[in-house]
Amino acid sequence: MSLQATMPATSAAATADAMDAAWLAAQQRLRWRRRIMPLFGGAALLFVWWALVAVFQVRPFIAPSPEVVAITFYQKFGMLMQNLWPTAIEAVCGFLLGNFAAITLATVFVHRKAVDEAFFPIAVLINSIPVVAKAPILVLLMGNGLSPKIAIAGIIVFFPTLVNMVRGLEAVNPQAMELMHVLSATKWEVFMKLRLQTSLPFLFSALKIAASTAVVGAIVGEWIGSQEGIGALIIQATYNFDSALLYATVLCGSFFSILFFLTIRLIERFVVRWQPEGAP
Amino acid sequence: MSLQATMPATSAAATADAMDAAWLAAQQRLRWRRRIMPLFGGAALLFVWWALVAVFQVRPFIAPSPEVVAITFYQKFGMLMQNLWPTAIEAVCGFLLGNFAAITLATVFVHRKAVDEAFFPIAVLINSIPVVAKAPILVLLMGNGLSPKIAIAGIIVFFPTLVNMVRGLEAVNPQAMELMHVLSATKWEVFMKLRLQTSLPFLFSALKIAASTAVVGAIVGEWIGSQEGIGALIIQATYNFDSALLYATVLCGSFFSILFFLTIRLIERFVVRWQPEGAP
Amino acid sequence: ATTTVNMQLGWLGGGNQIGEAVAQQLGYFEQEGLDCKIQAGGPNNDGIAIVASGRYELGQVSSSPSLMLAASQDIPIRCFAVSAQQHPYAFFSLKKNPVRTPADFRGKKVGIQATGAVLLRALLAKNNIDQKDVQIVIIGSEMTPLMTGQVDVVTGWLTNTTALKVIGADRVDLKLWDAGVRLYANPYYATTDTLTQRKDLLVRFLRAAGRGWAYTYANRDKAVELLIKQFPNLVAKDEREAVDVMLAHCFNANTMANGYGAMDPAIWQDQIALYSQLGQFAKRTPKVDEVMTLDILNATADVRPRIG
Amino acid sequence: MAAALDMAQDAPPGGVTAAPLALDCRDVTVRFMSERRAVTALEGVSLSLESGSFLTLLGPSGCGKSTLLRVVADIVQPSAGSVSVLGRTPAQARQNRDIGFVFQDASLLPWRNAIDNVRLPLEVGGRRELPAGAMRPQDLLDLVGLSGWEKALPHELSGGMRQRVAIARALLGGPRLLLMDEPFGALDEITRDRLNEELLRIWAETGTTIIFVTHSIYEAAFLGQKVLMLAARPGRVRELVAVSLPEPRRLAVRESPEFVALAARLRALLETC
Amino acid sequence: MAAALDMAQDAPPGGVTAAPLALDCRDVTVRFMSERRAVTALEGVSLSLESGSFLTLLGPSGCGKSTLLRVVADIVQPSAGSVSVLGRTPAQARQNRDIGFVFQDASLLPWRNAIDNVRLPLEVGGRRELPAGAMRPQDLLDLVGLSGWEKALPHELSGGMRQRVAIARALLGGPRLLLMDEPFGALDEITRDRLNEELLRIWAETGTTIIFVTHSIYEAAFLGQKVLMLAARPGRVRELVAVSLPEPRRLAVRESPEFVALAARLRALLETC
Ligand SMILES: Nc1ncnc2c1ncn2[C@@H]1O[C@H](COP(=O)(O)OP(=O)(O)OP(=O)(O)O)[C@@H](O)[C@H]1O
Ligand SMILES: Nc1ncnc2c1ncn2[C@@H]1O[C@H](COP(=O)(O)OP(=O)(O)OP(=O)(O)O)[C@@H](O)[C@H]1O
Ligand SMILES: Cc1ncc(C[n+]2csc(CCO)c2C)c(N)n1
Ligand SMILES: [Mg+2]
Ligand SMILES: [Mg+2]
Repeated sequence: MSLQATMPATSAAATADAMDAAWLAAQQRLRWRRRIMPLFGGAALLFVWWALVAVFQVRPFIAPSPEVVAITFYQKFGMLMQNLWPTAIEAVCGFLLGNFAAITLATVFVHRKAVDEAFFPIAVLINSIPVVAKAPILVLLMGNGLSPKIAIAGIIVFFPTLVNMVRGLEAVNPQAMELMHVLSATKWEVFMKLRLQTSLPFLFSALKIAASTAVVGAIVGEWIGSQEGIGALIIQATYNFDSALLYATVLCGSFFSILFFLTIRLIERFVVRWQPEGAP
Repeated sequence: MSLQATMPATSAAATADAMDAAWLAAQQRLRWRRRIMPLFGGAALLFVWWALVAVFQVRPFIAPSPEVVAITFYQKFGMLMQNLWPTAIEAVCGFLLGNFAAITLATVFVHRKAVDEAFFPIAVLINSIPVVAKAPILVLLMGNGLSPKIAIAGIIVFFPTLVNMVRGLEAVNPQAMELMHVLSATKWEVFMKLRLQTSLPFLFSALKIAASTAVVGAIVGEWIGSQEGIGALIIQATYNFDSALLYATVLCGSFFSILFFLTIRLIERFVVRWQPEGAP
Repeated sequence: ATTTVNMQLGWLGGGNQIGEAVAQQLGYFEQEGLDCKIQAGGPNNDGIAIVASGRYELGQVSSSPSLMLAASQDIPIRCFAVSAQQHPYAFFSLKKNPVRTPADFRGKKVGIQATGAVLLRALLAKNNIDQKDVQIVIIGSEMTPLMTGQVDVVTGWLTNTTALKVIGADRVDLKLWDAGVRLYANPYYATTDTLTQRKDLLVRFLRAAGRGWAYTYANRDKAVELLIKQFPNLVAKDEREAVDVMLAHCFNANTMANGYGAMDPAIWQDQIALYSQLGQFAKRTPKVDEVMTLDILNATADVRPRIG
Repeated sequence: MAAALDMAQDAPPGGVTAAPLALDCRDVTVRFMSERRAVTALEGVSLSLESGSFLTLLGPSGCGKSTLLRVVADIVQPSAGSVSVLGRTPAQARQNRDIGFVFQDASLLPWRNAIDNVRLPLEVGGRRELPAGAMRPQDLLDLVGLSGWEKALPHELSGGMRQRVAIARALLGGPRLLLMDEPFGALDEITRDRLNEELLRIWAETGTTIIFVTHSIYEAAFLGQKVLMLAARPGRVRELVAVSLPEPRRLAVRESPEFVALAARLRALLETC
Repeated sequence: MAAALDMAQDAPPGGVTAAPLALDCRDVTVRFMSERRAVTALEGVSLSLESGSFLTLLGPSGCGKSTLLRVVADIVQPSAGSVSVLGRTPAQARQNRDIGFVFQDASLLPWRNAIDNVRLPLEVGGRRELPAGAMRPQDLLDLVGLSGWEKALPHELSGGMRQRVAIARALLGGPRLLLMDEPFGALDEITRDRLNEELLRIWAETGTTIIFVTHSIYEAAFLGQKVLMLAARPGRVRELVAVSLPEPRRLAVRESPEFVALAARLRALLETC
């Protein structure tokens, strides 16, 4: 709600300066709260986790206590990083390829409506097949190296970006389109000068989602055959009931995907400096 | 582009009726094209698949030809349906529970900003953990049977709905909020009369995505231990190298998730009859 | 110049491949003009299709039934050697409610993986136990349901020492093999094309692998060290325990007589008959020589280590 | 400090008025803070307004017209000064449903049809019954000329029709003070003229006090009994102009020399704000 | 059928004109079809306009004002009738950059700063060089009074400033026909008045022909040398009203009796459309 409560109408002697100071202090408090609350929430979660494990005497193979996970994280930090590396490469490459493909296809869709109409339902169908069911076919086609994992990360990323990018490329202001027509702009010029920038806020909203899903894709890709990487470590830890290592590994992957997300958001802040008109 | 080309300016004798008839015929053609193109695209895909298998003599354990899959689908229709049943139940229940939880939490988030600030980052963190890594923990907690699969479908569905629902509940027109304030409406009344309806278009856009992901969740849930269901059948067919059955099973799951999606869209058409102002 | 030979696994590489890892590290493969690359599989990829499609030269799966099922679907691969003479697959129960003999299964709740259920049914059939007397629960590959009391029996590999520590000292084992169901573990296979046209490659591979396993048998601490070097994610202490169990399954009287990797067509025939009887072959029952070949074993008969 | 203005000239000097003033602001100051920047939206605004009158607020963009209206409606709290609405605090007046508010965009709920939108005030803020003699939603729709459109959804109505619904909604329950914030700003001139005439008719029929914000000189002059001109940065009272056009007014009055002169005077005044 | 109107009264009778007409429409009809419903937006509109004149288009909402402008700019194809712009087809005129267009919302590209928005026409439709004597983007920004705002992004400008940028953009390359579709419709009255005066100054300085759509009677009367009144359903010419106010005009002209009379006449006319 946009009610801007400032100060109650106390005495007319309250100077503007005093009001402003009070307001600034309140703002400062809010800003701090916004920074501290997530930490507080995290701490609460950790405490509940710890308390559950301690009170119910949960045995370590069911759920390790947070301190055990932290110790494991510290002790196996080198190994975790060594396994994060390939996963990160797969995720980032898959992210780049999948999004590039989606952006390209969206461009085609926007310019050739018939292609859109013919292939969009197929894209929906293929998207509704679980990745892990598609994965073995990719291994057949690409062998066992990084490529099938990159492909899986790319595929998982592809569809949401396609949908958003088509929406974004079509979200151009109709009057701007007429302006371009009056200026006798070619389709290519309309694309480069108008559609592309219009789509950016839509695109970034997809990219921010894609950042985490690409990591999930890379991990799932590793399950179909990899000796190293977060995914391989998860399988191994699961199979060996090394729950402390399992939790530490999973957290390591999560931290990376959050970092990836934040990076994309930072890039967005640099690239999209104007105020979009009714973007997502 | 909104250029409305009607007819070239030929002779002034062209009556309005003739123009309209031509236009109507063109519209009719467009409508038909929109209906037929997906079939055409599907046919093209089938043909490419068939041709690849035939020309390169792809052996059936790598990829079966479409007609073999079709025959299998027909012959094993009873078995497929029998296995679709539990998966469908899990998916629908998970869909209902996950979305219900997400909507409830979104309601809390909107009314208690501090809770939002504390727990939203945690929700992001948990969401970035791949389902398949969370699945074994759920089985531990819930044992076998339908419940862990429902839980997985619910969890996979939960996060996107939460995000969209929070956005939707906050997308209220600020002037409508001021109106409610002038009318001395309580928070509950604002929620029931204003926020809920405002959020519906956002909610449905999440529900339509959730429809397919719930099915994927149920299938993944079945992988970690189930006798029947699409997921179990996928494992069985994979283990037995029965690629025709595998493809038929995967397609069966896909068809169901598309059907689920279409159902939600139909419900949306009935529920959201007004014109949203700048919804997704 | 060395030839790369890719060995596709059905699971992650680890202690099951300690012989190959040692052979690679000590240069045994190199001495055969080979560079052995171990390609991992995983939960959704047993690798057979990859080898059958010709991408990789040979493969190894966890258990022999995979190869029989593949053969029944006309996938042109043959087993040419087996690493473990006895399958280390076993049923684990707790002392307070033990399963020591097949008869003890009556009235028990058994947690087993979807693809392993057939093995339990085979066991019950072999021992004339009515299936109705046993409750089968499909679970993932984990042992916690035993610990939480959800089931009375779980399954797993005796070699998986890390996981077995969870059960603790109260563990009671019943090996599948000892209950009358005789399967091989870690069988090597290749396509019929490779077997005929690149027989020499497989011969050299098996020769080097055999030397690796022989070295492992004799120098277990050092072998585990080399294994960790190749697979740094593994835990040395657990692998050191596991290697003893593994070697006990890889070397017995049969290898003493016929050398590492030896296998018996009669045992294969038993397995095929058992699976056929249980209706596992949807398409057709394969013949023994559609599942395995002794060619490579015969060609390496005199160089494979005879330990037991 | 702006001059204190008193419109309630007829009130007896002892301060004992028969009916309370519709509005009495004393030295109202409103400051907004946003991202380390402070804005003084209103400074020392004093104003009193007798019941049943029609006041228009005119001023350059950002001079605090909306803010003043929102202070009266208890949407914004003044940083200093006091406001009394019908002898009560704004919050009491709001809770007592003495205030009706019409926004620039009609702010109809898009999922409710016309009559349900008019009915909204009965459904929130504690379910209220209409007083015995009060106009019912249907009567109000008739009043604003929308008989027959009861079941239409907002997106099926034109902009002018939507504003009529908003006015009907604001009139429900017979508010004693109607606040209108550029209600016709988004409409084309012809529709706007028509609604202006109609608003005067409604005002005459209902007898409510109306405060009407606009940035059209013609609208301000045509509608108001008085025009309050605000100056910007900070928002303060510039002048209160009395309008001496005959009542009831028809659109044709705009062509009268008095009207043209008034518009010219307001324009000149506005240029100094 | 509407009456054919001829504004080029000075042309010699033989049809051999020194300069071609800025615009010559003959019997233009435009029909739109949407979802099985046909709309006749314009029917038999004939109109000719001599170079250098200023025509305002007035009429009720939906009478086809925008459609007529869009036909001239080659955005919409007429269903029947012929249009010639400066002696050419609209498409040729468009490709020759004879036409400038200003939309109701400024339609600036939000990611380009002011001067880059003005520069846009040089970057599309085949990279064009400005003719030797033509005004450069900076000159045009100076012309519309935006010196110093070159680097500002659209969201940092006020609505009025955005429209100035749009006008500068439309003037780039010196178009011989400037089409403006309610360019000041979304602005508040004071800003609008200021821009109206400024537009007349720019018109005088550049000598372009201008067709200006509005639904404000005051704006139409103040700006135009002639006011073309369209009637709705179907859109057709109602009347062409000559404006005999003195030039150059200042805002004060609005208080003159001639202006008031003209406005009254237009209002009366409009009520019959
Ligand atoms: N909620 C708010 N937060 C911060 N500043 C505000 C807020 N509301 C208004 N302002 C500022 O207060 C000043 C007055 O705003 P207000 O909306 O009252 O002006 P106005 O006269 O209604 O203008 P307009 O004619 O454009 O509607 C402006 O400078 C505005 O930026
Ligand atoms: N692209 C289009 N498709 C279908 N109908 C259209 C289209 N553009 C305009 N119309 C219809 O043509 C008629 C004239 O529209 P136009 O926009 O030219 O009117 P206008 O005089 O500019 O109205 P306004 O004053 O509201 O801008 C209207 O009935 C409108 O609904
Ligand atoms: C049903 C089933 N469960 C587990 C595995 C995985 N697996 C088989 S052998 C092996 C090595 C153990 O030391 C592992 C992990 C499988 N393939 N099939
Ligand atoms: Mg305002
Ligand atoms: Mg228009």
